[in-house]
Amino acid sequence: MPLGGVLFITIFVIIFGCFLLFVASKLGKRSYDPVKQQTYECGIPAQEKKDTKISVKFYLTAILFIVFDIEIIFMYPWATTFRDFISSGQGLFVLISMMAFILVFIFGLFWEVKSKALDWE
Amino acid sequence: MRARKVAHMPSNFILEVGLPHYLVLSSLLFVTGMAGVLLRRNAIVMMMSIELMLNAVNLSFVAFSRYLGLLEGQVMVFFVMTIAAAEAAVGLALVVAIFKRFKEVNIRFFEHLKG
Amino acid sequence: MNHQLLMSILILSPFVGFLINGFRYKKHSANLAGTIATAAAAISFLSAILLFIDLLGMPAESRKISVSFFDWITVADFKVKAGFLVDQISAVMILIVTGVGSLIHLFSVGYMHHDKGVAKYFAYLNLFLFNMLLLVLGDNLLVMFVGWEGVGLCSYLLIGFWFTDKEKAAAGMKAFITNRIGDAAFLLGMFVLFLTFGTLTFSEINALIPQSPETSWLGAITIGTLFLFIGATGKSAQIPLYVWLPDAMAGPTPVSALIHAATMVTAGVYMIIRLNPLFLMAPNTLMVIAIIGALTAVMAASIGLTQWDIKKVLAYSTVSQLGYMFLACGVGAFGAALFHLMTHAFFKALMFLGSGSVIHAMHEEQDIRKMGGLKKYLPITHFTFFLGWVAIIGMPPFAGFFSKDEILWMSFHSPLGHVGLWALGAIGATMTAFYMTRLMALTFWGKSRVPKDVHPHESPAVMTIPLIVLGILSVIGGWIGIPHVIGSILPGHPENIWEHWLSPVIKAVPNLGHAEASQEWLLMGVSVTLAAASAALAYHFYVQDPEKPKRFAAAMGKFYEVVYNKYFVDEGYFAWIINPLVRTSKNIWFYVDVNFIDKATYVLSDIVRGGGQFVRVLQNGNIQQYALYIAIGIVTTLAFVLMR
Amino acid sequence: MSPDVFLFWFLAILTVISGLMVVLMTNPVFSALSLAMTMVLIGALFVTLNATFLAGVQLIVYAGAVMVLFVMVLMLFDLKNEIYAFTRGKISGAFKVGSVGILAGLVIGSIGLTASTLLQSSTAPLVSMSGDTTKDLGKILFSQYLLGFEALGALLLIVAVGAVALARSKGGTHAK
Amino acid sequence: MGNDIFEITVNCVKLIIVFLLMVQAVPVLVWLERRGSAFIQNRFGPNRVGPLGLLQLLADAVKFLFKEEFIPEHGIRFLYYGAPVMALVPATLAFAAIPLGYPLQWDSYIFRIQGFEVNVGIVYVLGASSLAVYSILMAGFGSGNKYSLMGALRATAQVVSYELALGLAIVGAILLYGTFNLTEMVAAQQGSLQFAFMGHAVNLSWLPNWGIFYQPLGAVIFFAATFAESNRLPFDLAEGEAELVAGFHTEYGGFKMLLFFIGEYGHMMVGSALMIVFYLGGYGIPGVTIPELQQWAAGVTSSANAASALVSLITFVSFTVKLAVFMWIFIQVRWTLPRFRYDQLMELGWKTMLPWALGNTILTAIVLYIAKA
Repeated sequence: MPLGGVLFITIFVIIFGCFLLFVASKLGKRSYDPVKQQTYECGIPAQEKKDTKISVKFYLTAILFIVFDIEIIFMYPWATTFRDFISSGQGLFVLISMMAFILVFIFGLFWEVKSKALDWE
Repeated sequence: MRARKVAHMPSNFILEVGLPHYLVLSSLLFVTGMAGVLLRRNAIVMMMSIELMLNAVNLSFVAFSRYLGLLEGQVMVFFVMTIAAAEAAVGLALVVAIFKRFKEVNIRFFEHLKG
Repeated sequence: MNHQLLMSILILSPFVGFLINGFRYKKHSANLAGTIATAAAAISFLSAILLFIDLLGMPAESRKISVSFFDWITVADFKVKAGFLVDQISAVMILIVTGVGSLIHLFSVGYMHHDKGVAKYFAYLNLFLFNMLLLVLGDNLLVMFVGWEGVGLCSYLLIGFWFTDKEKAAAGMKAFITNRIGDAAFLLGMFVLFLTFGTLTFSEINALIPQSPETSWLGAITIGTLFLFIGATGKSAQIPLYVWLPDAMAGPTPVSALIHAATMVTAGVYMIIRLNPLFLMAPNTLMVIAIIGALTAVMAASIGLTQWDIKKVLAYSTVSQLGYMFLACGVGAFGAALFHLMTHAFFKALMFLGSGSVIHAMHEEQDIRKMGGLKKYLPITHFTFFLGWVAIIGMPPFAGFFSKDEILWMSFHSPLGHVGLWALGAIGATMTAFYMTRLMALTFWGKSRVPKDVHPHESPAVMTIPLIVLGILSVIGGWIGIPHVIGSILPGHPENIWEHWLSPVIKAVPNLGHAEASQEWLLMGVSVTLAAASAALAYHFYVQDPEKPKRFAAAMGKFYEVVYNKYFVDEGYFAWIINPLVRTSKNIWFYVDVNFIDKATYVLSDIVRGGGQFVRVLQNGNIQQYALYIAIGIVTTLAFVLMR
Repeated sequence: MSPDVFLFWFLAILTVISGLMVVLMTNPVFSALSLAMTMVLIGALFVTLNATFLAGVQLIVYAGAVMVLFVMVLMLFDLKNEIYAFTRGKISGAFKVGSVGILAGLVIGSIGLTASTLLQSSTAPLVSMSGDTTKDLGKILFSQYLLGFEALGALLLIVAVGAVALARSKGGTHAK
Repeated sequence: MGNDIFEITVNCVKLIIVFLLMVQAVPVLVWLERRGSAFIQNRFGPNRVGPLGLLQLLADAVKFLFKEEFIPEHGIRFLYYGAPVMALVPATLAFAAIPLGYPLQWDSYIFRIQGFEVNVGIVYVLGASSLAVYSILMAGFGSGNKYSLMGALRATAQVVSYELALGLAIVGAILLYGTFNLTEMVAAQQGSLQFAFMGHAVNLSWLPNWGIFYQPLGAVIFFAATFAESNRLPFDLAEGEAELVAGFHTEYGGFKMLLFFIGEYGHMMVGSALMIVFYLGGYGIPGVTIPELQQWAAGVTSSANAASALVSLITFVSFTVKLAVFMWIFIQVRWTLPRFRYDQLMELGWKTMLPWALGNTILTAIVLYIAKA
């Protein structure tokens, strides 16, 4: 099982990155100029962040992503086993049941398109 | 590497990892999540705690599935994941709606919804 | 193809059509909606034919295709399967239902062309077909009951299809409520049968039927069958529950043709035929059925004599013909009943569609006083209507002759029959000939009384094709049941295919005596002569001397009034049943409910509210408090379980 | 200590710590990130239990989708440190902490009590599910649990429709 | 136990090497990108430092190391520093699971030319790369700058949208191979194009048995989605200079910026590698099967171990060549195509690629059923 490997490389990469950042910060010049610390705002004094309006569309996209992502994930076990089902003679049944599922998927997608949930002005 | 001493009774709680270990871990995560639900005031954090509880349950499902040799546990986890995701989506949609109204996600603001 | 698949296609195809049209109910395209619906019906018809062919291929004694899809209800000993059965009886029925149904769907494409809710209309029509197939194919009473209720629902929806018109909506309600009375009786009948036999499946009931007839009036079978018959009177518009059918003509005309002439209203007859071994064991019930059938036949026919609305005439004619079917059932001639059911489906659907064509041509005018002389405007409609006319008045060799004559002969000849029943039947047939000729004459013949601003025109091909097909069927439909007496003198001695076909599933009338050929000829001659004479009289009255009927009506005086007002049955129901019922229930509501029960509950509610004052603190909308209660509950439960 | 056992303890301790961080962090963004980490670690624990496919799904669905949604929402609202992160009532707080503690004690106690019977049957897996459980999972999902699967499809459709309708309610498309 | 320690050591060293392979490729690619873009735009590009300007990389690295360190005043320290480090992890994890060459057999010990073998490879790789958005979100939120935040949200929405098309495009490939395992997929693509369709055996010996011939649509969708996943042009909306300054790394500079770069190039490499594994035969060489190669290698050297090593080396080179071709395509596309508008981007993802990928899935399933049943 590669779990140990995964953990090892993760930790290694994190340490590697932190090390590089540490070295860079030690080697880099430091100067404390309050203007330099300011948030970037095209050269003018920074505006209050509260005034930024962020569209709920991002959030909608994320919700739809979750839903469709899960539907796609459901297709994965089907996709691996579909050949086995075909050879055991249940192919048509599984195909049809999956098509019914995909139909629901398509219906959802269609609805979202039609309700303009996917439109960015 | 995988040669494990097969013994009926564990000689050592630390060296023999089995089902009870996973169950204890799962229950610890569960009560952590429960504490979050009971104690946090931020609605989103509460929902996250609920996700944590669901995950804890998933863990015990998988552990049972492994140690009882039944795949049903894994199927159940699959379903739980889906439902948890659905719950998160709808719950957060509610939170967004509330936030739009009150500009707050404190759970006490949900009291305005009582009849 | 295997039977399960065929059966699924047969049943589900209209349902799919319903779903498709139902989801696009806002669309206005009659062509598309109609094509979908007609295709669904036609597919269904095709699979019905395939099933029928399969059935033909089987040996005569074991012709039976039974398909069970799943266990529907399983409660202890009570098991009901979603099972469907095609045997000789239901095969005929599915062919009628889907065949005539397809034609009427096709007709509707033309008829409903300008209607806004056309997709909805076709959706209902398909739903009706689906439910009718459930009713016909169900292999047990419960599945049949589902279909029974379903067709009732569709009938209600379609009668009230133009529900913005208050009267039409009221007609729908009337049909529904009247049917409910019958349905309640049907349910009671089902209970009784279940108590008696412990099953609702037809084959099992048939296996458990006792050998000898039940003579008592209080026997379980007699009571059960009586209840079922009351259910049938509701659905099939017999005395006393026939009042809804004439009003049901408020629906679109193709609906009247399909539901209120050809198929749904025959459900009661079909149910009795389906359970014929059981009914044969209850001679008392049969007697009731026969009497009610004969009375209905005469009474409805007499009302039909006086009506001016083209569809009302046909409606009363339908009630009357249904009466004949019940008469046939009552005298034990179930085969003849089914035969008449079939031929009636052909010619009555034809006449309704023809009247639809006329109404269409006359721009929604239904009063025959404003018609006349339509022959030259509507040649095809007139010709096909003519075929229907000769069929219904029983002229040989058209379809109606064979079936009606068979019924009349059996009502005389069968040991369960009586000469009085025959006489009633013959009177009814004479009246039928009269009012149908009257209808024919006032609508198509004679001088035109069409208002100036109406310009009648022949209907498009989609409407005339069904008429032609049904016209052909009305001519030849009877030839499969030629009685022996006639068959013996015809070249080639055609057999009575009908009797032969049904013989394995329909029990013969017990103790049937030997038929005297001369007697049979005589009766046949009498009824045909009476019908012909009466038709000729009507022709004289309404074509040659149009003033005579008025004088005649004036001469009849009060009697004409009574008949014209349908014997005041509706008014009587209101005066004696409905209004007292409403008054009583109002009183009960006021004295018992308001003054006693409500006050008693207020006391309770005050107690509860007082207690609630303490508890309401708990429900403060704080979700975390709620979560805490849940947590405490879990902890307590778990602790209890562990400490136990 | 064999590598497997070491891995379990390593993951378990990390999981508990990050789980606690979800609840204890006062900045909800950090809570969310800790929860994401918890989910990843639980995915890793799934691997130790030989449910590799589920581990992947856990990564994709929970860590990759659900938690992204949470983090996005938190950032959308721009929530920073909370002054009152926890509920205040003293008595109810005591009740809450108490019930949580008692529940933990009861559950772990009951596991401990039954540990001997559990262990007898379960230290080593009864049926060796080494090899590929993924295909078996697919097979069982598409035969025995097909109805549930289709129902979930319908559920997801409803969620897609409902959540979008909810989030877009009250006209405005912009949250401040 | 000694065996265990040996194995653990070997694997750890191997993983580090795979990681460093990926990291060291980045400067080369940066150089290639700069030279290539100059070439496309009829300029010279960096050509002073060293031969062909190759030492420019070293100079850059040194410059980055000595950059000044600062945090924006509203920034959150942990997130601000954590984001670049996090950027490395998903790409590395995903890249480590990809088989880069034919396994080497040294006596009885099998050494995989691959970070680690995962039996649910695809799911693992997708899962790992789905973690990449955290880095973006952390950077966007941690900078305390509205442009960063907007850029991060945009990037997230984009990555997430295209992840759907990506995941769905793969379903066709999974259907085709019936497995999640990347090594098995590569093995299924050896030899010449041959398959059975409704009982007829089809054999096209002049084409390799690559997935792209079975899944052309899937391959196109997958490749396009890869661009969006790695935030490359024409999908680099997150850093649209005119609208959002520089996207989520507006406030970053120096080595932190470099780490983001490594992550981005790592994603490109993972995407290209997956493309190769799914659709272009993995480490296989068109026209030559692995057994043929082994036979040839056995003829060249006497030792079985050396022959095996030779085979592995050749297959590794084959993989690297394919990877290089794809990287060049990435660079070429970046410097030749214009950028999408954001609404166009989302529309392309949701309304075009997702339905097409769905259609591909349905078509594949039906064709597979017809071919097999």
